[in-house]
Amino acid sequence: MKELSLILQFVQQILPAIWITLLISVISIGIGTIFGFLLAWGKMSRLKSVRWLTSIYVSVIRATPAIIMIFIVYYGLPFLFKGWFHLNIEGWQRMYFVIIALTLLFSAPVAEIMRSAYLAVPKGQQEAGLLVGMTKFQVFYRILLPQAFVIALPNFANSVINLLKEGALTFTIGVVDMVAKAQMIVSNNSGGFAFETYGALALIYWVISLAIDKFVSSAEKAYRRKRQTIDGSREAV
Amino acid sequence: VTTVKVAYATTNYPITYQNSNKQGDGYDVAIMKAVDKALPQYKFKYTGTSDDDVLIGVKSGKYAVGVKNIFYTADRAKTYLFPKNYFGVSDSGFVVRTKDKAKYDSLKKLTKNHGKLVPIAPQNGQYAVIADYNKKHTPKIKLGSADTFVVSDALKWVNEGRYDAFFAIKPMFQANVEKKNGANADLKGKLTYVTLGGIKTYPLFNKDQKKLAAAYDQAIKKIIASGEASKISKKYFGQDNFKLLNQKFD
Amino acid sequence: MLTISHLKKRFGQRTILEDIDLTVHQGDVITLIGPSGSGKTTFLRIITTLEQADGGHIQFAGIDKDFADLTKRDIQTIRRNVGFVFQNYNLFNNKTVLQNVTEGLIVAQKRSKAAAKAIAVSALAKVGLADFQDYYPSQLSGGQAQRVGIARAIALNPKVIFFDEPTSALDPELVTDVLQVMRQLAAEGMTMVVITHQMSFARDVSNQVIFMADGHVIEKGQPSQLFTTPKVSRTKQFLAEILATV
Amino acid sequence: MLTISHLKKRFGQRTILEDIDLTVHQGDVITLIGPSGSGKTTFLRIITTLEQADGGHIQFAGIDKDFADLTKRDIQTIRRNVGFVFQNYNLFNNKTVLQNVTEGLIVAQKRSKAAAKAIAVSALAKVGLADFQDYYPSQLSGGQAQRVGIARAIALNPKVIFFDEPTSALDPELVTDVLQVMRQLAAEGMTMVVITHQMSFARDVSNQVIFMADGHVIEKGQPSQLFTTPKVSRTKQFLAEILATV
Amino acid sequence: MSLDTAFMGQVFKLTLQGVPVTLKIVLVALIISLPIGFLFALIRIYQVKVLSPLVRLYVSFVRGTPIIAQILIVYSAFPSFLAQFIGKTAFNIDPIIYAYIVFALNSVATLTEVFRSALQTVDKGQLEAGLLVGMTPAQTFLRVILPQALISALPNITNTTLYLIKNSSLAFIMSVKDITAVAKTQAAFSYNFLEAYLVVWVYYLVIAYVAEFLFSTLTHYFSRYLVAEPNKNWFQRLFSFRQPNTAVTNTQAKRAQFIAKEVNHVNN
Ligand SMILES: Nc1ncnc2c1ncn2[C@@H]1O[C@H](COP(=O)(O)OP(=O)(O)OP(=O)(O)O)[C@@H](O)[C@H]1O
Ligand SMILES: Nc1ncnc2c1ncn2[C@@H]1O[C@H](COP(=O)(O)OP(=O)(O)OP(=O)(O)O)[C@@H](O)[C@H]1O
Ligand SMILES: [Mg+2]
Ligand SMILES: [Mg+2]
Repeated sequence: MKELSLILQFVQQILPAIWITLLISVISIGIGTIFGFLLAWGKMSRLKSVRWLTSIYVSVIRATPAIIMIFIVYYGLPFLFKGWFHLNIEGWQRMYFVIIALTLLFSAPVAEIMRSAYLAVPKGQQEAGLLVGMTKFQVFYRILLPQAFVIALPNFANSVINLLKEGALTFTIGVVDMVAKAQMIVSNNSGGFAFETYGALALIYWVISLAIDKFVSSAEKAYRRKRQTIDGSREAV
Repeated sequence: VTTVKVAYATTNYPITYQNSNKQGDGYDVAIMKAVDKALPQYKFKYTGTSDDDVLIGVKSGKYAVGVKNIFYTADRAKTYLFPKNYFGVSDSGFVVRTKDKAKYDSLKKLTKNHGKLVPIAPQNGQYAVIADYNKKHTPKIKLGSADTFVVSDALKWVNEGRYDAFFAIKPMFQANVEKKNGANADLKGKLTYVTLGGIKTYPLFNKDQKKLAAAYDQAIKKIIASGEASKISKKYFGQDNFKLLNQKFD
Repeated sequence: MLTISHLKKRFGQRTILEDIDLTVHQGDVITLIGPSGSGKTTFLRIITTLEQADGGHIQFAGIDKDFADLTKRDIQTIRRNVGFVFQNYNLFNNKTVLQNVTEGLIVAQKRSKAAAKAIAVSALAKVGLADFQDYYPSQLSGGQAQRVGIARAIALNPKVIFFDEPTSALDPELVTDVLQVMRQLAAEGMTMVVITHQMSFARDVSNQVIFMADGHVIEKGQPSQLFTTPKVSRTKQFLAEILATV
Repeated sequence: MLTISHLKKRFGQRTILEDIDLTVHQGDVITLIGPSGSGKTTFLRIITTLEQADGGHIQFAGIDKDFADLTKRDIQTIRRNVGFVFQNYNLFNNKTVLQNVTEGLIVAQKRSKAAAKAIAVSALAKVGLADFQDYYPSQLSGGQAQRVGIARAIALNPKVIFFDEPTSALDPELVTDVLQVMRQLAAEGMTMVVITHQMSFARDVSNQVIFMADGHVIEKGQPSQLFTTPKVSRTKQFLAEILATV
Repeated sequence: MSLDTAFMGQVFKLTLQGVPVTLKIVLVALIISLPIGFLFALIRIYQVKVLSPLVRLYVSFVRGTPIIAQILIVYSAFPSFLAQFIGKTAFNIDPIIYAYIVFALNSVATLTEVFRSALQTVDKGQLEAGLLVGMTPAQTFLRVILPQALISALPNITNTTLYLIKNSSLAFIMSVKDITAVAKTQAAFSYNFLEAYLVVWVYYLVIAYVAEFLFSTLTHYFSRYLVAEPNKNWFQRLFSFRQPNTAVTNTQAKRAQFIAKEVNHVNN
């Protein structure tokens, strides 16, 4: 009982940091998705050099631990900017660096997820689109993308949940998201109540991931309703 | 006035941490603030961050100074600029079972009685202390390492006998075990803290900050001599750690 | 209206089409027959720019060029002037029946939504599916799906519609409906090029039958002539085989 | 040898099969015809345990029970005594032609590899594919794939083989080969139950034709009788429709 | 800022001893979690009573909570709990065992989802054909379904493995000395963390590349029936970058065609 009230108390303390977690995640996911999309495109390019470059990029990024990525971005990027653009970005808020690092990390697995989903859409869909006179882009945007989206969804959710949990990266350069907040609470209690604090953290994350699960499964269900037969309407046919 | 970036680790309560106003706080930070006051030509700006970032940031020059309960080692002095003068003392000791206190109340006895020491995070100062002891003494202490972990677990482990001694600092023990609402108040009486001695702590300067370090050296001398440092120590540690320096560390 | 000459196509080392010619006049209904693998599908796919030719000339919709010289703009022009009905329908899975038909009208032909809908509704009515506007492709039977495919093609009002075995994926019972729609289209004067194995359709509806084998046009002629008195023995043999399996 | 009685099947609210009986004797070749959706496939799937019945009785391979009472063991027994040739082949995609045939022999019938191979080779020879042992299904034409499906079934030496529209996914040219193999099997005395739309096969090969519609057996009889003088008007209508689409 | 290259060289050598530990954690976790993940996926797909909701709960919990919280349960709390029954021997268990458990638990959750989606790409007809040549369902799954599901599962298994490789550094919390642990310990004396991390990065890049290579080889092996493309030898494959696999697209299109047909079939 005492533990439970402690956990609730910690939930209250951690919860305000959820905005940082969400802000960082939403922006990284947004940009990372676009970026991953371009990468997937590059990996299927007709140009060997483009394929080669994107493949290397994806391989390297996928193998890079979060903590190394954040250091590369946080220390390497200002260096590059100074050298190339004579721009001092050292004064940027640390949040920007976190977002850049997470975006890069997110883009690589997502590129693979999108590529495989795209390949799973039957080719005839594109041909049919072209022959009603749509341009390639129109076909892609209006016909292929919505279908690939649903195929990619479960794996995409996997990556999103992983990203949400990359708090270690965020905290490494001192941006206080929920994970960092939890660590600081533990520290400020001289290391005490760790179980309860991390329990509270786990609880919050669990709720978030349940929400994501819910979204995914209802999106899948909605799509299945389109793709497969509705029992009622079968009679009508 | 030159602005100086000071990095502090946010998870080293009560030495460096972030208080409820989201401001840097703790013994090391308070001392640096006193130093700042004594140096009108400088203005310190504090940045709270992780242990890793304090170290890498100071090395790269992103931060001029870093504080996080840092002990001196010769290897570190190659990479960083240690000032001549220390700015604090850490009350380091073992948490042991009260009934086994006699068996493990010093480094020597721990080795003699084959006591098991809770693994220490290598980035913590204590790790180097033991490693240093092992260099100079035989038999050696079995030194296990593990990433920063949770104190209250370590206390439980010692109580259960999973380990015999936990190398820690006194305020931690007080907050968790001796305080009324402490996380491990149930272990009060079962566990005891024995002070091994005081270890000097330093701020860490970037190699290029010789001038700043020199100015610091001047200021800190006065702060310690005037007793201000002792006062700060009492505030954060509940005792004057500087007195421990008279005691031999073993 | 559409003239293809000296068309050539290779896949890797293999020559799939060798020097094929085709002339289609306004109102023609031409059927392409021939054994599996003879290159019929490839032929239609090249004309409709889904596949690239390795040689040959096209004259269509104001274009008069070698295939090799077609610009992006030409390709777009061709695509906007043809209709295609696929063997396996290829309806847009994520769109309703109505959306399948309006999609090209709105997106490619830039019609207003209301205008597109009006055209689509009348095209769907023509194929007997006025009541199925809000169904998704997966909820349709094969025959219905194929009729939507046809509605989608005719709604665009193309100069010519190509059909690639429009009934071969259908159960025999459903074939009738689709053929019925095609007959009606022909009667209305739509220009059509049809790959089919339904000899009855070729015989009754088309004004020219082309028999292909191994990448060559072996024989062409009016159905009455070609079916009853084929000149080439290869044609004779093929027709005998087809009729034997009924 | 196989007797089914009072078979009933519902999907949700809809009754798909209502009180169906079937008797198969050793050496029978029975064809099932009927419009799409009449329940033919479901019928075969229930007999072969791929689908559960909602009522009825089966007598086969020493089993004499209501469907509801079949144990796991019974189900395994039935499966080991039937062969099934699927409309869309369902060859094991990840196995070669030879492995497709030996798989059941080795894994289910516990034969030695050598024995299994010998049986498989002779089965493949029978369907004219002796030279294709090391091909993967994706490298076969439809007709070849279906003949592998047949070889897989006959290699197991089942009491009866069921065919579900074995030729309807094939191009007309390829149909001949498969029908040829089936004719030969029939001639050798294999017991077969065949769903088909190839009236010629039903007419020439089978000794009984069953016409199903809406989950009922409407009419059954010898082909000579049923095709020429059907008693029920529903049958007449169906046959007329089928013949019209040739 | 200059890098201490001498230190890097030294750490590089010392860190080598962490490589087998990292590999052990990754391999053991995979070996345990692959079959269990497969089994769990089947339970979900066939909606096995009681078990299916349990698996679902398990997946959402493990996938949704930070690993550190799981470590806290498995490593900190569990042995103490165990000690109440078997005494102090509970504390002598090699901590790497706990690492195996934590990472296996985690991978099971992800792989359940991976297999679940992959299994759904295999045509149901394959199962039916297997049953009707007399194989049991288990035999059919193992010999026919799994090899086919692996083709679409492997890219995602690769993703999972790469996460696993990277996350295995958390084992240091449990005092297991993997690559990261050794490097960090070295850095602790001189505070050369940046150099240490760079060395660690190189190791991870190499390990990840080997993993990617192995998995892509497996993918090629399992998809050999899809394409009649000339076989590349291992050397050619090592240095080639995967091309857009149009062959797969074609078969998938074909399969979709079949499925579409089947769906329509049912509809009629
Ligand atoms: N993308 C491709 N790559 C390589 N070869 C191909 C490709 N597409 C078709 N072919 C080959 O080209 C030949 C002609 O194929 P096509 O599909 O045009 O024949 P078809 O006359 O339409 O046959 P069917 O009646 O079976 O549809 C075949 O031998 C086929 O194997
Ligand atoms: N799994 C299922 N769930 C619901 N309804 C089904 C299912 N399978 C088949 N049906 C329905 O059962 C009826 C009979 O289907 P079945 O496939 O047995 O017909 P059929 O005679 O084989 O038709 P066809 O000639 O098209 O193959 C159809 O109306 C179909 O919609
Ligand atoms: Mg074709
Ligand atoms: Mg059927």
